[in-house]
Amino acid sequence: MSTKKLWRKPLDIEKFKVPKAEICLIKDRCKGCGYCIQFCPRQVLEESEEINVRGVHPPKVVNPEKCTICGFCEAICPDFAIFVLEKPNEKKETKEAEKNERKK
Amino acid sequence: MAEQTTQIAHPLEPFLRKTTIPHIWCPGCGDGTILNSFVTALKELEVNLDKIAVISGIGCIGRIAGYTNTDSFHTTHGRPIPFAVGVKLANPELNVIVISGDGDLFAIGGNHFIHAARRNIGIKVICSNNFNYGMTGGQQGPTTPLASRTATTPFGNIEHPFNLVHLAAASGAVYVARWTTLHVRRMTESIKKAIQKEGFSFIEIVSPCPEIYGKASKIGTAMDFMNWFKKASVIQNFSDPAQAEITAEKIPVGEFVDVEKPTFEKLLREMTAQAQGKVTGGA
Amino acid sequence: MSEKNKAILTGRHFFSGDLACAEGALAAGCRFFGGYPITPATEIAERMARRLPQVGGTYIQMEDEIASIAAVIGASYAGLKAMTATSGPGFSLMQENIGLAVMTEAPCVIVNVMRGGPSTGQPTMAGQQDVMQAKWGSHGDYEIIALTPSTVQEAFDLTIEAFNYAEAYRVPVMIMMDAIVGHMWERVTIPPADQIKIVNRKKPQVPREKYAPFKPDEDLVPPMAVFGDGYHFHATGLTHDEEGRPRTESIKTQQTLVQRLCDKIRKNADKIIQIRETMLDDAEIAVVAYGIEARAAWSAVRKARNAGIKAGLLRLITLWPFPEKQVAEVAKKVKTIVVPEMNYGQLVREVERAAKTTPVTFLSKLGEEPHKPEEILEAIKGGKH
Amino acid sequence: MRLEVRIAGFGGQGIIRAGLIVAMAASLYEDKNAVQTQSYGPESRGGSCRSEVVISDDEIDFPKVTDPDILVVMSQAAYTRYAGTLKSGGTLILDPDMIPQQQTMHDKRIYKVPATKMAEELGKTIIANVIMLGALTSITRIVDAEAMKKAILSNIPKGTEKLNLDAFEKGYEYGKKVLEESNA
Repeated sequence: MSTKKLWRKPLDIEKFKVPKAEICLIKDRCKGCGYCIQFCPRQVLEESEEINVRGVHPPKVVNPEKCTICGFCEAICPDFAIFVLEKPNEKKETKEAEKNERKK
Repeated sequence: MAEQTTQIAHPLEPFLRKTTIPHIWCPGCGDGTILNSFVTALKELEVNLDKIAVISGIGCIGRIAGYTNTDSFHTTHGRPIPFAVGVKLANPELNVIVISGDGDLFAIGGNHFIHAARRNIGIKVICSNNFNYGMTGGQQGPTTPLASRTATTPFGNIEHPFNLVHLAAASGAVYVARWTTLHVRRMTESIKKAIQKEGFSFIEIVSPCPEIYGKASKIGTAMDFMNWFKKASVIQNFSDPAQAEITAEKIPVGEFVDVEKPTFEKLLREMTAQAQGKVTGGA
Repeated sequence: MSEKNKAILTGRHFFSGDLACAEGALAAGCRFFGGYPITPATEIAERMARRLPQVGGTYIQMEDEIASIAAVIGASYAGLKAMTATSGPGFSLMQENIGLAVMTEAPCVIVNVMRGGPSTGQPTMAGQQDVMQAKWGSHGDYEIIALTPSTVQEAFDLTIEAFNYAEAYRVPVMIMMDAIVGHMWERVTIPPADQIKIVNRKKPQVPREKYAPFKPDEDLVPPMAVFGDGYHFHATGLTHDEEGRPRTESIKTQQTLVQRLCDKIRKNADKIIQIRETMLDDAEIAVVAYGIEARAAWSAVRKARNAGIKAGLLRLITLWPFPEKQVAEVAKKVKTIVVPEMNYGQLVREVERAAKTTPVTFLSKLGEEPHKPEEILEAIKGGKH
Repeated sequence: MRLEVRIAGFGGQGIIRAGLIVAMAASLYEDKNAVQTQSYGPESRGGSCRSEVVISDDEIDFPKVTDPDILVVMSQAAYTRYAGTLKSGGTLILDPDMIPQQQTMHDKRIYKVPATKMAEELGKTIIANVIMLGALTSITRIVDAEAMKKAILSNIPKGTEKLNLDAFEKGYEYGKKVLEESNA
């Protein structure tokens, strides 16, 4: 799995296809500060309804297609609870997700 | 579905000491972001972690040394700098980084700061400035703004705060920068620069303390802090540090000093080379 | 000349106690000195400033004594044998971080050339007023090792031993030298390097993943990794477990840790404690003394013997851990004990405690001069039944 | 045999150094034991100071001087304070120019050596202590002149060897002269 990411929004972004993002949450680490939601430049995240072990609402991904993998959410998170990876291809990602689903 | 509750380890996990996350800091505390930014800098620099020593003092941010997967030491209150000086001089190959708070570094440890800077000893000092003594319950400190309410300034602070970048510059630091925890990218870049630079480097990170100072000062929540930072921050690279006072209206941020000056270690090495061979006998 | 030869000035010298102490440190392998000038310990710093660069070591004059001891602990953690030297006022400032050195088990040597106190007191004059502070000056329960020389040769020898104890037990070791011994000049013989016994700290024998920085061996002392060796270990002044992790909420961790920090000294006390007995075999009166007072006492005991009084001397070289057993044994043999000190009653309390029912006469002296032998002789005569 | 020497004056006269040289001569350059102790005030110049030496063939127990066998005084204050401490039959060497007020002491051997004036003649008043050491050596013979010269040479800055040895000789000869005069 590639961990390559783009820190800044390239000026010629429109010409290129935005890579698919895999936004990973470690929900039980989240302390609910909301920085990732508030400071995401593309409004990818929102507060979720679920309550984690810390009694806060971790973020949820609402606009995954908008994510440019800028990584700001990952960089600003004080709790190492969110990070973004570039999805190599749809197929593999689904498998991963399913696998994780099953583990739950 | 793009979102997942991941089983994949956070990419910064190798830079954090096992089993220490979640850390002890409050929700929205800037110290977590500083830790994040610091280990990101280590990762991006691809430095040999064996040669990094993280030294901290007392206070919330003092716990940071325990979280980094490097050699680390959590000293007594105010003393991380002289401890770090001992480490650096005993083994100049090490990259010695002090990460501590405004109270630790500039009240009880103020004397150590100015002298380490004056000597230009090649340690890097990162200060989490949250305007108060958070861990002990929010007392006034050397950076508490004038008129601000804290646990020990119930009628408002009557002391003028330090302008830390000015103090660092005047004391002789060769690299001085200030960012807020909102400027994560720039913070990381400054940390990388400091780590690579010879000589005494100082980075002030203006940081939210929502649970303690936020309540006492009526600044409010973590988000209120961040919105203040967003609104008030003005990047003024290489402007006069004397003019860089933090006010409610304006937080001047940026790089203030980046100069070259022989380090203590270099001069020591030269002096030692000269002294070798000259033996003072007994009587 | 090799660096080792430069460090060990084999031969006969005429040194003050302060200089001998500095040379002892170099011979022991000390390569870092962080200090702050203070009478009557300044000569140690001055000597180190000149000598350390010659042997590739580092001298730094810090901004105060707090910084000095902090830097010494830092240098120790970075792998060097490190020392500072001070006097009462500086010793007071160091107490906080002496506790840190105890808690993080940092081998280091602290020399206190004792002058008169309290406060600024008598800078150029001698005292033995810090001997209780050496043991009790920092907060919390702990044990340290404190040695006290009576001669300039001993200032050299005991400094080497101080480093050896510090390395062996991972503990701050103090040299409590009164200003008279510090400023007194005598002949010192420095042996060849191969005749000087040197102890170095135990290094970990396990890989990084298995290294627990505060997990003790059977002798209660944990092996010590050094910053930069790749162990990525953490040390803290907070109560911590064997991994070095803060465990401030754990009663058990506090008990285990504090007991071990004390026991590693207490249980090895017999190996650590050094005393000298003179004419005690048939003695009816014992003088218990240390430092410069021991030399006055020695003279007094000789004079007493000349006068037909069965007196003897127990000279304490180790002050801490207190030679309780050794004093108790002497107390059992004699009818009375005389304790002269250059203070207003400090170590005499420990002697009294150890002596149990044997009466103890205390002789106090404040100010530069130690007791005259005649004054101690008078007390010996007074205690003669 | 224990011999106690006290040298006293004021700071800046080289009093401490003079005692050190005596002790070093006995201890390193002769086969004796010696110990030097000192006492001085906070002033490096002008304050009272004294340097004391115990020399013995045996191991020295008490290192301080109580009743000196030999007393060298180079100031009025030192004379006033210490003249009375000298043992009966002891030797007192003094610089008469520095000590205008002297008492009569019948039980002591008194030698007057104008060391300061002689040092001035050599062009360096700071050398008065070495002149005194020369006189002390010839008058008391506490150590051999050769041992004393060696000790002086290892205690002085480079380039001043001749000055110091000249001063020593001058004092030595003067001491010899006053000793002969008093014996005559």
